[in-house]
Amino acid sequence: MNPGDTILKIQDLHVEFPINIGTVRAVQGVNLELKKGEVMGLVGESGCGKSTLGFSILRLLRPPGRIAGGSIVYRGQDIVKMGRKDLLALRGSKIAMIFQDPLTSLNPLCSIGEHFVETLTTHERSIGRREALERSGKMLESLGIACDRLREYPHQMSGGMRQRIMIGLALIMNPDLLIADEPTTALDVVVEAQFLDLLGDLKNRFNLTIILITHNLGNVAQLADRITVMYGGAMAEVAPAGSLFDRPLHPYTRGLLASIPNIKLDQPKLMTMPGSPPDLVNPPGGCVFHPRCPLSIDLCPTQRPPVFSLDGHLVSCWLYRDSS
Amino acid sequence: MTDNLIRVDNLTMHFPLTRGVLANLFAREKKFVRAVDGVSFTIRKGEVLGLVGESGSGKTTTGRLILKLLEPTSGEVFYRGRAISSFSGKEMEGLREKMQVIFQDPYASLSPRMSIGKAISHPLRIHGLADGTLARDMTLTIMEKVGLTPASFLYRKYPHQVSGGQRQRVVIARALVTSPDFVVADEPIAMADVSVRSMILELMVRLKEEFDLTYLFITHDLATCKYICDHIAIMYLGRIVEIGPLQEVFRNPVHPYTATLLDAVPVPDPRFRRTLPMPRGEIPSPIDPPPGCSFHPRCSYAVEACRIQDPPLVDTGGEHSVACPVRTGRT
Amino acid sequence: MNCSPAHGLTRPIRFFAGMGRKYGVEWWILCTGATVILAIILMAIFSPVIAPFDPYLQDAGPQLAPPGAIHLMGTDNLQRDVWSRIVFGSQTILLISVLAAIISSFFGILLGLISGYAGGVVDRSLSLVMDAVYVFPGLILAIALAAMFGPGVLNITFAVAVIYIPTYFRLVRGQTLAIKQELYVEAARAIGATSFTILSRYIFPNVIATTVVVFTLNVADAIMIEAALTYLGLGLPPSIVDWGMDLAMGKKYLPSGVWWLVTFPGMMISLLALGFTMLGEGLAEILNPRLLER
Amino acid sequence: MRNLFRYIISRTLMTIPMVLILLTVIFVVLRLMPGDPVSAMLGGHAPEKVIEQKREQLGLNRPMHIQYADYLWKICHLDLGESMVLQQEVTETITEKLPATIELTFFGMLITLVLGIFLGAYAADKRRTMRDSAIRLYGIVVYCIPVYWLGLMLQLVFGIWLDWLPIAGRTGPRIFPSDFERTGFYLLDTLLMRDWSSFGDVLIHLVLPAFTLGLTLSGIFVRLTRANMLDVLKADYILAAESRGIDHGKVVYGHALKNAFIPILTMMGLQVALLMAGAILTESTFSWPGMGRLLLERIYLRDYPTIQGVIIVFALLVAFISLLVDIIYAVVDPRIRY
Repeated sequence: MNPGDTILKIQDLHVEFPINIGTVRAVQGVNLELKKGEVMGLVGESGCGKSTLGFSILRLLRPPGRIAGGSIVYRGQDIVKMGRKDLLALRGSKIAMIFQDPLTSLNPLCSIGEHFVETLTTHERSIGRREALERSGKMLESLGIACDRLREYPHQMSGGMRQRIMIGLALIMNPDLLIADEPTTALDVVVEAQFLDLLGDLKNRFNLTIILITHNLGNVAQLADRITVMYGGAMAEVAPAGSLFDRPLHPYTRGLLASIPNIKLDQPKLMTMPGSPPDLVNPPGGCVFHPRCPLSIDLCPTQRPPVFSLDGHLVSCWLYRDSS
Repeated sequence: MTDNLIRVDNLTMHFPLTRGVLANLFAREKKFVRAVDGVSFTIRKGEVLGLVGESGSGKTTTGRLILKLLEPTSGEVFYRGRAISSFSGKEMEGLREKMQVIFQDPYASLSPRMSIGKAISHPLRIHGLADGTLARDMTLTIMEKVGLTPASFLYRKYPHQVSGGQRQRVVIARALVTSPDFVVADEPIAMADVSVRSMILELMVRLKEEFDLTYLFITHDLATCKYICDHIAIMYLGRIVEIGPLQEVFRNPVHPYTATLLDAVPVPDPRFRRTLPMPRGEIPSPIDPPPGCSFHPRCSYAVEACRIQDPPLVDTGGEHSVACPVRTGRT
Repeated sequence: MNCSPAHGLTRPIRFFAGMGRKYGVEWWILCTGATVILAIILMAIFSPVIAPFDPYLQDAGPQLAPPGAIHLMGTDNLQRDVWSRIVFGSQTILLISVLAAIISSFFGILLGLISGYAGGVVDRSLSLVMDAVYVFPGLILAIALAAMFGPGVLNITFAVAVIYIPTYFRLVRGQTLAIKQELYVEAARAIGATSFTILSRYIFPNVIATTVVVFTLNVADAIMIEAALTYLGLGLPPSIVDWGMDLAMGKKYLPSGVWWLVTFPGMMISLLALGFTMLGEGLAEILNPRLLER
Repeated sequence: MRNLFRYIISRTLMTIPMVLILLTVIFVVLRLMPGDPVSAMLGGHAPEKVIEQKREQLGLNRPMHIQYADYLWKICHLDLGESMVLQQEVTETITEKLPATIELTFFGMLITLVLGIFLGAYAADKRRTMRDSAIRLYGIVVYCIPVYWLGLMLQLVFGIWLDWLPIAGRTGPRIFPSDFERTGFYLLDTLLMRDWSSFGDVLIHLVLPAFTLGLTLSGIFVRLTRANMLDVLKADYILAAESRGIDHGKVVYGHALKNAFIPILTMMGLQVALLMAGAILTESTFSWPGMGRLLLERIYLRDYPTIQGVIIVFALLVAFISLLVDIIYAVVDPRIRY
């Protein structure tokens, strides 16, 4: 597969969580296309469905969550319809994932080595324990961790080191897609910067395609090639990184960008966005953002906006109905 | 120096390391967590000092020491020139009226079984400032001021029935209801959602003017400081490594750690992608901090002397002080 | 009132259905438990009305008659009506188990709050003693106490109450310690609240919710312990009607195939304990503060 | 390994104050509580002189602190005194009865653990389904069935109506334990002697009591395991393991159960009390010649030294088991060791 080919295509994905008082519509009709070798930033506030989207790619939704419709096609195979065996073979070996909190993502009762051995032997039946440990040791050393730490347990490691172990576990099978769910939220600023540097470096070394899920626009600006902004379970805007920050089209993206502090620029004052994120059990009709939108028109409360394509941006907003 | 509202002098907090009874019996020497290690600064009336550091730097402990929620191992806090330790019980009660706090997690800082109105008016009742309908009216007024509207509707609600942003407003209202003049804000926006953060920040700036407040603004996020702080102090392993006017420190960071921290802040703009590599490693444990300058194992400027000598905080002019003999040319 | 009767009826129905939707299965568990308890409480209150015979009457019918039309649950070796004894027996067990739970919760909560909040030497020594008693089999302690005190309603109540004090103590102490660390208690100190205010306005209301759950589960436990003691022949004089004693009596006739003497008293003990357990299980879920966030 | 060793030593030392407190509680309950053991022992209407004589004989008229010191001193020497009713050393009586109780509780616990942990883990994995609800209901109902009543009902059904299993004792009338008795654990003894007919007889006598005890206690373990498994299944490392392609069954019954086992183990230490209470009641129901039955018999006979001895042995057992649990805990959890 050449760089630039589509590796993952998500079409009209719907994810629901039925709970006692109703159904949480966590993801409502998201379309996404991922090209080989790119870093896609998936940003939004908590509860916007970005993590749910990430988890549904590997069908890791916690019950009672379920994929209610749509398809996720990875290299020609629809993951939504995939059998259990194929799915297990896919997880960790073709598509890998790292999580928000590296401390809780490692089993406290297993040594680091056991984590690696288990992963390796799951996907390669023929591999022996010694060979598995050898390969794990090499992986750790390439991440800047001494290989004798394989014998240690998660609680003996620092936060940054645990996150590097998580990434080592994710990359040990040489996957081509990495989903990173808020990988730096639990880390301090300096360690966060170290980790983002490492991720950029590994992307080149392992020829990775990355989905970087985060609420921190600063993180995606540092690493992403393209950025998807999500709001209330729906996709608001997709654009190349530079162009999104330069010329955001969706009113939500604009509001978001104007409300976050930027240390390098001289903004005299931050913008504020009125209201609070929508209730996804009873989402507002039409465009989910319309109750908070300063530019809302009469069409917004009634009809859900389709995706308009404009200067390389995909934007889901009625304001652009005539421009595309 | 009568315009100094708060002065902190050589404040130190060493927590004894708690272990099982038996472990303590066997241990040869007692170990301490050096959370705060000789911190000094002043905050003038009407000023905002930003206390910046990573987790484990001792910034939160410093805030608690100033509020006397913790008893310091040594050192002293002065309020309007008077040592807090010399306050009598009665005077301390009066001081609690004047010094307030806003914690990071608004959900955790409100009792789940106390209504919002009760929570906000509680300080009034505790200090005997108001009671009955007067307390209620004062509470409703402050609720309107912090944007908790409609106030009479929200008065009876419980913390879990309102949104995260509103909860932080409740905490702010409770802190301001006794008309204090000094507020410690401990990461007040860290838990909030991106779109709510700027709202809370703006509210805090507005209230500062309206109530003539002085803040100690504790944060790990340098970018936020820009919008609210006049001075900032950078903490590393329980010590202040650099302190000065915000613009001065931002434009001319002298201490290598400050420079690292400034560079590490992720900028929401791809035009400012970071190019310099970050120093390796993480903050060491505050139980056995490195000798000398605690940053030396990670510092690219470190010389032999850094391993031995505790670097003092030296004034480099313009109220800007730095604890790095190498970079200030005093080795 | 100008509400129509129909309106008055639909409101509770809507309330029940609404709670059912909100809390799911837990709500129905709670309702079942409450219904069972209510039924047995009514049985205890209206015993003289419900019971067809005097529970002590020795020639109510033939000896060891199986259940039939006149004697719903048969008769025992002394020709007494089993159903009537079941009805009157509910008074004894309810009185003893609820009273015991009230006594032990009072002392347990008080000591737990003091110990958890005060800390230091008081806390450490009190915890050591309470922990030791907690891990020691309560039944053995109750047997020893009941044997020492001799038979009597108050004696057995006290014997049962003593063994549950550590349960409340541990719970309340643990909760107090946890809540003491909560940010809202620190916030209360920052606004100048005194220790007493913190204990009464901030800690106690948050502790009591969990205690309610434990109380109902504890009553269920006390029911089984009370019946166990009387089953073993300890605690109550034979002049009192009691399910546990009836069970012990029935045990003697079991080898000859007399099943009704053991089945019915045992079933009632289980049912009553089940009622309180279900109530507790339901409450645990519904009072769970994690659910408040929704 | 050195850390583990150090932990075990220090934990063993921690048992001493616990045993001391337990012994003190027993002393207080038996000697300081209202009610005079001697007059209780003699039936309440013995002449003053006889009571006084008895008190002297038991050393009950000495000052309390001397009695207390004497009490502890004797326990240290494993001297539990002499029975008042039968001319026998209490220690001897107890050594005779203890294996029966241990045999019963061991198999009861085994049944409980297998049933409770498996059903609990399964229910947690299938949470919010009908199967989960059924298992939860089982847990609640079984918890509320008093062990003695379950014993009686099982006797009725399997012993009397179906006549499949014996309902009383450890052996049948034609078996003489003295033929094979060595350790007192009959199942082990018959196995060692390869006395298969006796082995079968001992086994069928064990079935009903062990199941009675095991079933009633399984309820609490179902609930415990389910609750802890639910917590563990929420943990990120479960999701992380699944994200690496590890089979769901292996994740649930390997990773999750191993972690859930730690709090279950702690609770198990605390549930020892329940186990022993259950054993006493089961022994009484099934005429099982163990410690519980001994205790009750001697209470009716008011054999004061034996009652005290039995309670002391139960206290020591409790302390020993909680020590054992904590040591297993340290072996399983690396976080304790360091």
